[in-house]
Amino acid sequence: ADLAAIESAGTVKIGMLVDFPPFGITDMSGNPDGYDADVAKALAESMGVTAQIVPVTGPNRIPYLLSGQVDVLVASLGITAERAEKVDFSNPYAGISIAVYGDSGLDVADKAGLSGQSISVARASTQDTGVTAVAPEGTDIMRFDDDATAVQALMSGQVKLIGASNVVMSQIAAATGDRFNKKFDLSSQVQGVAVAPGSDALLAKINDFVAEAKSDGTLDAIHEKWLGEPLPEFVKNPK
Amino acid sequence: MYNFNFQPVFENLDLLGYGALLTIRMSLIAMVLGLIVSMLGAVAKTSGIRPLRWLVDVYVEVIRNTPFLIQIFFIFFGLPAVGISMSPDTAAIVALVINVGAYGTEIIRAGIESIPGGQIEAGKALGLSPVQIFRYVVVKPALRNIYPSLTSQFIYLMLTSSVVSVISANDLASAGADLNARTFASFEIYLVLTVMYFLLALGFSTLFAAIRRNFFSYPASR
Amino acid sequence: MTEKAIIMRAVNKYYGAFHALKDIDLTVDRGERIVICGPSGSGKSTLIRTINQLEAIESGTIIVDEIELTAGGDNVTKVRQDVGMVFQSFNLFPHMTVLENCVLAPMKSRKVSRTEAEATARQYLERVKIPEQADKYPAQLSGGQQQRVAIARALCMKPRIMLFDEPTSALDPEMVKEVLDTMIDLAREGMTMLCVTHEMEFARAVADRVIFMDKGVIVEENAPDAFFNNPVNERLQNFLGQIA
Amino acid sequence: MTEKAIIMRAVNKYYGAFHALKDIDLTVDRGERIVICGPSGSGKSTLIRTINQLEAIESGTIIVDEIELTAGGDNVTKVRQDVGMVFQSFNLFPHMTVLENCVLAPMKSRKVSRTEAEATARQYLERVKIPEQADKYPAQLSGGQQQRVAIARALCMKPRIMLFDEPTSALDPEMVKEVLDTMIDLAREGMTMLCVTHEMEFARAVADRVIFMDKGVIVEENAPDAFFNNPVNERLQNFLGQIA
Amino acid sequence: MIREFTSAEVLFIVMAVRWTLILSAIAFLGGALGGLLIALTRTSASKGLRRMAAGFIQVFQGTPLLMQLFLVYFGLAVVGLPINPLLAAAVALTLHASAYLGEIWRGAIEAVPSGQSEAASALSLSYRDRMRHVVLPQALRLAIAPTVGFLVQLIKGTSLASIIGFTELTRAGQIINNATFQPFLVFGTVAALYFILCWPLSLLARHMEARMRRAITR
Ligand SMILES: Nc1ncnc2c1ncn2[C@@H]1O[C@H](COP(=O)(O)OP(=O)(O)OP(=O)(O)O)[C@@H](O)[C@H]1O
Ligand SMILES: Nc1ncnc2c1ncn2[C@@H]1O[C@H](COP(=O)(O)OP(=O)(O)OP(=O)(O)O)[C@@H](O)[C@H]1O
Ligand SMILES: [Mg+2]
Ligand SMILES: [Mg+2]
Repeated sequence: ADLAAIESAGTVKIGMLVDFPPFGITDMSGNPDGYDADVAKALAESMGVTAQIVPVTGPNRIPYLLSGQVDVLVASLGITAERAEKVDFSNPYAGISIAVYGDSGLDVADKAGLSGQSISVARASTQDTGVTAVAPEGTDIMRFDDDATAVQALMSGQVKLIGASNVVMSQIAAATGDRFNKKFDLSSQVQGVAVAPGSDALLAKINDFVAEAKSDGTLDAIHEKWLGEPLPEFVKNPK
Repeated sequence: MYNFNFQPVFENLDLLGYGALLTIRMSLIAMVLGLIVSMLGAVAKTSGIRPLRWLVDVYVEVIRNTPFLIQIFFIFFGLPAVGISMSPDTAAIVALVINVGAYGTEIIRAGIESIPGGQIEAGKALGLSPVQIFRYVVVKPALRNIYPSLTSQFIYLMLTSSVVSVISANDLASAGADLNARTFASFEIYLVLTVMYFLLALGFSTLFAAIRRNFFSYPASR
Repeated sequence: MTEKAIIMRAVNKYYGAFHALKDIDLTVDRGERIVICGPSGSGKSTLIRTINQLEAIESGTIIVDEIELTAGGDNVTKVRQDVGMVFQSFNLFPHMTVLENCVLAPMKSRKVSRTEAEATARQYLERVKIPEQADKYPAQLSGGQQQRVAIARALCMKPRIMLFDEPTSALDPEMVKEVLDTMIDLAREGMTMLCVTHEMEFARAVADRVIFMDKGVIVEENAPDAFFNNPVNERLQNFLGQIA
Repeated sequence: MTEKAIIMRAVNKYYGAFHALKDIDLTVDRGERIVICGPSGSGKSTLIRTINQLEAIESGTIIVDEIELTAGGDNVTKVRQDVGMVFQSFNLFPHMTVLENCVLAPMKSRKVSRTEAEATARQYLERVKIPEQADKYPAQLSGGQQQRVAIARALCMKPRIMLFDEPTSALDPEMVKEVLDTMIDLAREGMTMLCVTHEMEFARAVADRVIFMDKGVIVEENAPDAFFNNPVNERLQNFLGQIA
Repeated sequence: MIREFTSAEVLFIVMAVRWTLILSAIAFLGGALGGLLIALTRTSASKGLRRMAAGFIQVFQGTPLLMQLFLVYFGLAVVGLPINPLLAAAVALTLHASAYLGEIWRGAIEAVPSGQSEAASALSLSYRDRMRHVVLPQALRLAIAPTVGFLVQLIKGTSLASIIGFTELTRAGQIINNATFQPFLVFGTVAALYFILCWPLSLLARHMEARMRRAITR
């Protein structure tokens, strides 16, 4: 999208997930909220425009952006090589680490142990890519539309394993005690603000914002508010 | 302006083709089983046995007045809680059968009721038993009378089956979604998927027309 | 075996509160041909339909071929095998060929083999003069042909009594004759027949007795000559004036 | 104004490949009453339906009231205003009362005011002897009454020609007479009428000419006496033998 | 961050019914207009028009609503006609409903005995008057039960509008479920709400159908 056009319109359309707590949720009056929402608002403020937040869904995030229905995605979009072919990413503004979790009774120590198991992931998510990359022959990867459904498959016993983020798993642990534990790490994943290809001026502006928000503590504060700790090191200083 | 690039889609046509096969297989199985459920439901509804009729009524009303999406969630995520656990593909078929069975019950009941009383009386007057009358006099003309509604319900079922990817069952739509997850060529994929579903619908219509010609082709009364 | 094909005694039939048959007494001898007429709604159809229990009765006795119907149970099937019926609207099975229409009941109800049932069917189709139509579907036939198939279909069960409910009134005028001829043939061969019809020529030609019904009651019955020439009842006189 | 109400010349009509009317020539004088009969499927209905263009013709000329129909276009509307039609199955509009049935076309097609249309309608309902039924719905009337309403409805357009297609053959025998009486009245008043019917009494009573059709051809036409007493054509002789 | 499934969550879901109703209403009104047009075209005298209407029906009954929504919303934007979600949903649902209602109403129009239209023609009524005063009023009676029946299908169909960002009933359920992990309660609530919306309509449709059957057999 064109920076000048956004500035003259006075609003920036920002797509974010609303079903990905704690990054994207809706508050009780139905408005988008969460880590991404706070970042989005701060971004708009730094651009001197108002934010118009558009709820998007995991599988459709990129179509929203590419079709121009939104100008910017602050939608927990993990930075991956395949995605980078379609969209342009800013420097990381958030991150999660993803791992394989599963029934405490189940003995799976590494990727070889996945063979013969069913494992649920959210379709088109970073976990999906991560699990698919390491899974040996004979792994049954079951792809659901979002994290919650993947978690539901785990909780209902339809699968014994799940590829998920630390954030999601800490919530599950809060609800289920020690029924599930971590099996092995997959990767840590940084997330970037995404724009459509060719929006260089806009991207530069966003990168300025990210750098400033990291240094002045804005992102730390927001992270503290939603995830109970400051922005992790692997996001602050990505490799 | 967006650059259309169908390359990734055409490179993976085999994947989509396999997805289409899965959709065809799933739909066919669901249609056959659904037809059986519908027949049983319709017979139960037209029977004199009150509790049976009542039971079928509850089944039909609950299914017809809630979205399929919710139904499939219950079957896949809910039933394990009571010890019934199915693979996604089985759960999808079960959900489709239960769904189409409810609509089919109503359709076939209407078909049975469309048979003129004179036909049944003629059967009685010839000394046929109620079961024989149903089997030889009622079934075929009843199916013929409601054939268009029944087959469009079947095609609707095939189209509805595109949501089974929510429980990670494998079909055409989920093949498209997987491809989408790898290539992000969303519009191209959705466009091709839409065309493929349309072709499937045409294919099923052709099949149903052929069945009609072969099994229900007796001349209509004037 | 007695001489009586049908005995009805004090038969009453209600549709809800409506009293459709009022204390009907009627005895039909073996081989007797009876024509029933009367205004619309007088209960003619209801009367003959009680004979093969298409309508259940509320009180009274019906004995068909020595089988008492009011006793209920399995008798109904036996009586229906013995009593053929022809309807105003033919009621052929539209999804079966003429031949299939004719063999269905003998095979399923009388458990006759297909070969035998087909042989019988072809013989009766010959009798009603349409052997060449055996493989057509009802909708491909004219009304008169359909009605003759319906007669053949009933005959294939080898009934001892035939009931006709206005068999010609749904037909085009030209087709009435071919059906009446078939019925006259049947009458001449000694079949016991009860026939609701307004074809007075037919009544004159074959009936042993003509019965006039009105409002659920048998008002007058007599041999055809007396019936037509010296009607006693005033409503009958009226009626004959109208349909002539 | 000529004396000719209808002129048909070399009219041909096909249903797909089926040749339903073959080179029909027919001229009807003003005030003439014509009865058309013939076996089922011979083209009687088709013939009279071409006159008000319910069926389009493939070749030939039809001139109704000096308006040439084959020229197409707006003429159809004018001809239909001039030609009333009564169908076998009444075709009353079931969702309208008798009065509404009668005023619809005059108001919409002839642009007559409601008051005037209602006055005319009541007058014709009087003529067909059912003024008291004006506010009932068709389903509340007997068949004979319905057909008389249909006649009144057609008359309300003040047509100069009336077409009847078997107007009594869907009626119970007792109701035929009331409809025929209405038609006889109409004939006596000099209305030009074409009537497809098998009621030979009616033909004898009012027809100026009787026409016999077979297989899409007018086979014989004559004054009633000659027609019935000295039929020339063999098929007609046969036909008269059958329906008598 | 796991929340309890409390009355606040229930309220959130109930409030989402608003969108389900708005979308259904738009789809039904749009579909009624479009459907009437399609039905008349489909029964018109012109073969070309009839073909076109048949093609329209075939396309929109032959592809999943999900794909139609997606293509209208994202597809139009991609070819340079950005469209807001409400308009996109309105367009897609209207097209969808027009096809189905058009087919239902065509059936109803054709079920009016041809003698009715013939009698009207013989009385010199124009096509407009014939349709308006004779055929459509009778077709309406026949159509009303299946139309109400279709409305139920439409209400359920709006759940698919969630893919273009509407937080209607189903989507609200998913969102709450993602926060509470209580699928039984959440989807039970959602199912119950759909049932409350749809069941009275189903009953109404059945009631009208039965009444019509009685009227016909009378
Ligand atoms: N199933 C039914 N339910 C209620 N009333 C009925 C039923 N069948 C017949 N009737 C009524 O019983 C009376 C006698 O009917 P029935 O059919 O025996 O008359 P019908 O003499 O055969 O007349 P038609 O000449 O019209 O056939 C009529 O008034 C009719 O309305
Ligand atoms: N719409 C149609 N399409 C095809 N064939 C038709 C159509 N209408 C009539 N026919 C055929 O045209 C022939 C003449 O039909 P028409 O209705 O004029 O006969 P009819 O003399 O009026 O017979 P009936 O006494 O049975 O009314 C018949 O063979 C009929 O099958
Ligand atoms: Mg009767
Ligand atoms: Mg005719």
